[in-house]
Amino acid sequence: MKDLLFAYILRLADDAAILGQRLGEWCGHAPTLEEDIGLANVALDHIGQARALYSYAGEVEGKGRDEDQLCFLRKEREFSNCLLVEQPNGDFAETIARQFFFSAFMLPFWEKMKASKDETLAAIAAKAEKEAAYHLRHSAEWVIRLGDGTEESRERMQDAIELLWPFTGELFEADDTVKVLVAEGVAVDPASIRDEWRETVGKVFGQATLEMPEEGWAQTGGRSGMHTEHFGHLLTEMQYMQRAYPGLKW
Amino acid sequence: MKDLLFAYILRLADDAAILGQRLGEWCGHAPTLEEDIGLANVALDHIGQARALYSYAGEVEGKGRDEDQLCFLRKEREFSNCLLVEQPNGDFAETIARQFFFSAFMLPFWEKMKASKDETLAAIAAKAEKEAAYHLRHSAEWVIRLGDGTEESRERMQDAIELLWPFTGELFEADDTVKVLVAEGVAVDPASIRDEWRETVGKVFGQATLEMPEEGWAQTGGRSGMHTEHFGHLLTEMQYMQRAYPGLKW
Amino acid sequence: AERGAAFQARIDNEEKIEPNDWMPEGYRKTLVRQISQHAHSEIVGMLPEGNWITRAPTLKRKAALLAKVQDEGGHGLYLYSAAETLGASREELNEQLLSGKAKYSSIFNYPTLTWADIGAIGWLVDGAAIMNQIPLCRCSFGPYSRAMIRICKEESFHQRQGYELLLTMCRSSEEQKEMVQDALNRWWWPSLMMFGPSDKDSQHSAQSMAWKIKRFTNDELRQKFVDATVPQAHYLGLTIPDADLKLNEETGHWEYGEIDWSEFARVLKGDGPCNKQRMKARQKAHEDGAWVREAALAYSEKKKSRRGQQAA
Amino acid sequence: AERGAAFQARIDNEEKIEPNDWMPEGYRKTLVRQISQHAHSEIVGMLPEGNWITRAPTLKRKAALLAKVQDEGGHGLYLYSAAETLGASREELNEQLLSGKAKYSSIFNYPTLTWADIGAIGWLVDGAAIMNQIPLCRCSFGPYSRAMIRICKEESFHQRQGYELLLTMCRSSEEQKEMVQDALNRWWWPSLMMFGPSDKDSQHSAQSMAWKIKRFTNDELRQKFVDATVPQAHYLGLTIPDADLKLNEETGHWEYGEIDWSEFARVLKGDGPCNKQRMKARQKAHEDGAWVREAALAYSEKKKSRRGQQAA
Repeated sequence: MKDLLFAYILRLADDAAILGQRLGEWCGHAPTLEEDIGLANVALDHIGQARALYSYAGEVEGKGRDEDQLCFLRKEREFSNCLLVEQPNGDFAETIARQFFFSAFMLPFWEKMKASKDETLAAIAAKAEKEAAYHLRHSAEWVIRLGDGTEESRERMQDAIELLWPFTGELFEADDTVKVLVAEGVAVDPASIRDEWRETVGKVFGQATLEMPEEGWAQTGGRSGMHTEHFGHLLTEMQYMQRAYPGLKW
Repeated sequence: MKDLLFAYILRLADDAAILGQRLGEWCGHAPTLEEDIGLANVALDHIGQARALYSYAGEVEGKGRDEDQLCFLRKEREFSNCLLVEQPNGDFAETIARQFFFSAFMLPFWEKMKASKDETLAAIAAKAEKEAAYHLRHSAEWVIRLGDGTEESRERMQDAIELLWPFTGELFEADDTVKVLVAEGVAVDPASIRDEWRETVGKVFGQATLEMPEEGWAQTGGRSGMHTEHFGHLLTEMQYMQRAYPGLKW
Repeated sequence: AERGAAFQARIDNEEKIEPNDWMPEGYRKTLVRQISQHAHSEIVGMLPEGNWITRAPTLKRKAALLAKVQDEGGHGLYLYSAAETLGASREELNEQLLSGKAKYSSIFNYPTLTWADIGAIGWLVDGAAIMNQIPLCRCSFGPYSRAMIRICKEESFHQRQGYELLLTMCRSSEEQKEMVQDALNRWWWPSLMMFGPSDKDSQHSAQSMAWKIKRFTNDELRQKFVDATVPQAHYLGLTIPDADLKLNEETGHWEYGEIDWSEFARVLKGDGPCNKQRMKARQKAHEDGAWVREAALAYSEKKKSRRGQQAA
Repeated sequence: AERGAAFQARIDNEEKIEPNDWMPEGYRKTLVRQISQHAHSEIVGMLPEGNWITRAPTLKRKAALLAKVQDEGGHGLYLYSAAETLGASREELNEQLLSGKAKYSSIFNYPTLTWADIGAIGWLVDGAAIMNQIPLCRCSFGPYSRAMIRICKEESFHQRQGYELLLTMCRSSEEQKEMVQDALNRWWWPSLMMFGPSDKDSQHSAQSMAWKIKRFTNDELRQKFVDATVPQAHYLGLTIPDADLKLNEETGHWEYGEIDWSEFARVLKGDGPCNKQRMKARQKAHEDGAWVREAALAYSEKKKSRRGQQAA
């Protein structure tokens, strides 16, 4: 049971850390100064969530691993983030699509998580919910602006959606870890979010005059450490310092 | 004296290793299949040179460090490659300009090095000279093709030249390490190559209808480990495996 | 019909067909499709391996990997040349690849996640390729047969190199051995799929056999591969991820479990882990390189016209 | 001339000048130049620090660095707003930056080579900036003065954070302490140059002092910085890379060696280690983002016209 809880928290932590890492790459290179600030802000929220979650995961594991050991000293195949968050930034439309798909899931997710029997998770959820609401609003506004903007922006936004769509199915997967913890009242059943997610996405795409992709094959594997090739390169940057200078204080 | 020789060989090794690393990034992404093969081939030559040079440097140092320890386990500030070779690939024109400037130096360099009193360096030079001749021919042909090709290619080639020009001066620097070893008949005096280099570059630019940039401030620092910001990112990739899995055989 | 019979007689007589010889349109088409698929596979196959060039753990391995990927590019070149002798231009074939019309080996739609995957590709993927290709060295079409002889020699070097890489890892540490086992787990079944559908579902086999483009059926080749590979896995101390695998003492063959053909069909259709990524990478290389190819063309035309002027 | 005298009287009386008040053209120009240079410095200053966000060694430091860089973007925004009150639009100012016409602080043309540089920037660069900026909190132009009050508060937080980062490193290991010393060696002199040319060579000082845009001379501020910083370096156990540095027991000031003004002039002119790279990064962000800004504009115009139609 403790193992399952550890694995579950780690997934949430990895999702947050990896998305935060990706967003951090934008710094100083965004299309406007406001977005430089905005994306850094979203990145910061995710890093903050990752810290709380990794710390709690370390506590649950009980082997003395802290947030940094869990983030910087695990190997590629041990990371259990979903594939969506590790996808490259691409152009601004891809970054926005990735964020929108993810936050449209995470807002209802954290809302439900507030009722978790696990008090720490419930407390993390209460804070994360507010952040997710902002992330969703921010990204949805951009989806609409780009979708209903110029011909070029519409095409880029639609391309980004098609590119990332196959990675959205994984958000709703529930393996045994999730099922057991849902039954215990600890975890959120992702299936219970599907309708709301589709409604949010559908509504925003409607306003944005974008087309909803057809349901198709969903990419999967992140939860069991089978990532895309992009992920290993992200790790080389993220983990370099802790790998090159093991065991030091910073 | 041994220290100076060690430092000197290491510079040559770092130049070769880092340029090889950069060229390796092209693999599968070149403009033509022939260039995918061609750039891999140039990369391979440089990695081969780096291996011979690091191994010899390790011998000279006498502390039991092998080629991989020298390449994968030194820190950023310990690398003494020139700044030119660490510059990003950019577009194909930048890669070609970087190679052309470097090989136009290295061909006469290795020619002269064949007469070094250090027999190992002389032997490495004999092999490297042939490789450098090919690298120079290959890159010079592209400089001409792109310079005298389309309007777009000419502009890109000229931009690449302007961008990288400030990094060429460093090739001709001679600090005390070099001066002492030149006096000993071990090292090549880079000043003795300057005229030939300028002639080669001038001739090729002439054929390519490209303009020679004005002499100006030359960037420097690589030989004392003061790199450009690009370099640290290159290291995270290059060294990740040895950092993450220390002390293993591969 | 007479020409057709004469053609078949030559084939039956193990004569080589050369580009200028008459050949049935179906023979030509089959060969162009097969050769170009093979060429495309070499090209796309550079990507999963290329993914590790910048991260190779030692300089020796980096050099070997660069050389290998370079060889694959070379194989692509020979094969496009062989296809060109049949009237299919490289531009045309490349266009078919980039538009998604032409296929390439589905194995390259799987990602390389750890360094052990580089060894696994050499051992399993090149190993399977060789099984497919050795009979092609005796293919009835001369240029293809000659290209395959050269390619097979290099592939077999790559295969031994890949195996040696894995052996080094397995003997170095338990952690590395686990990486190798993990790679085997992920690459085993896709490698078996490389031989194509089971004989009962294979479309092109009979005619190809008659034309001696093919000399063994998919299942025969797959069995050869399994028989060769299982003992190699055991020597590494690894477990083949197939609970049904067992040696049939009578036949001497290793019997293997059911292949997941739905996965095969899905990845072939475009829904593998990396199909989109591979296509995107090739398309990007093509687009980013357009100005370079245009410049090279413009330059060579300028040069020609200058020569013309001098001659005049 | 009468208005000029009245204006100067208000300044002498320490009144704040507000955007709608009359002001001499030179006052306006000087302020626009200074405020926009300051804004540009914040924006370009995001790059050397941003260079380490993806490699921060701990999550806590990554968060702090993200927050800091975000603050800098925010400072850029306040300052552009202050400049806008003087009639200089952001587009115009940005155009001047990208074309190389407008300057930004030369310190950002030096590279961040190790993680210690992040601490050094906080400690030295923000430290020097604060010395320059605290007097600006009392600047005669209201919007600038108010922006500076807010900015100084945040900068001083960043400065303490940078110092604490270095302290942690110096106390953690000898190797890290060496990294810190190395960072100090590289950042010390460029930090001293941040205060601008020596008083005897400074062009704008006298008039700016009269207008109370400036309240201390470059050399006065530089001395304050040195006096504050040297003991901090000693507390870290570091050596200031200046053989001539010594405490004048009489004045209580730390006397420092000759600044290499030729380096200052060279970097200002464009030949610093990163000038081209910084400009290229900003230009690329601007070009890559053009379609996004166009889309946002197109959308907001569509929205307006739709609203107009509904109203009609």
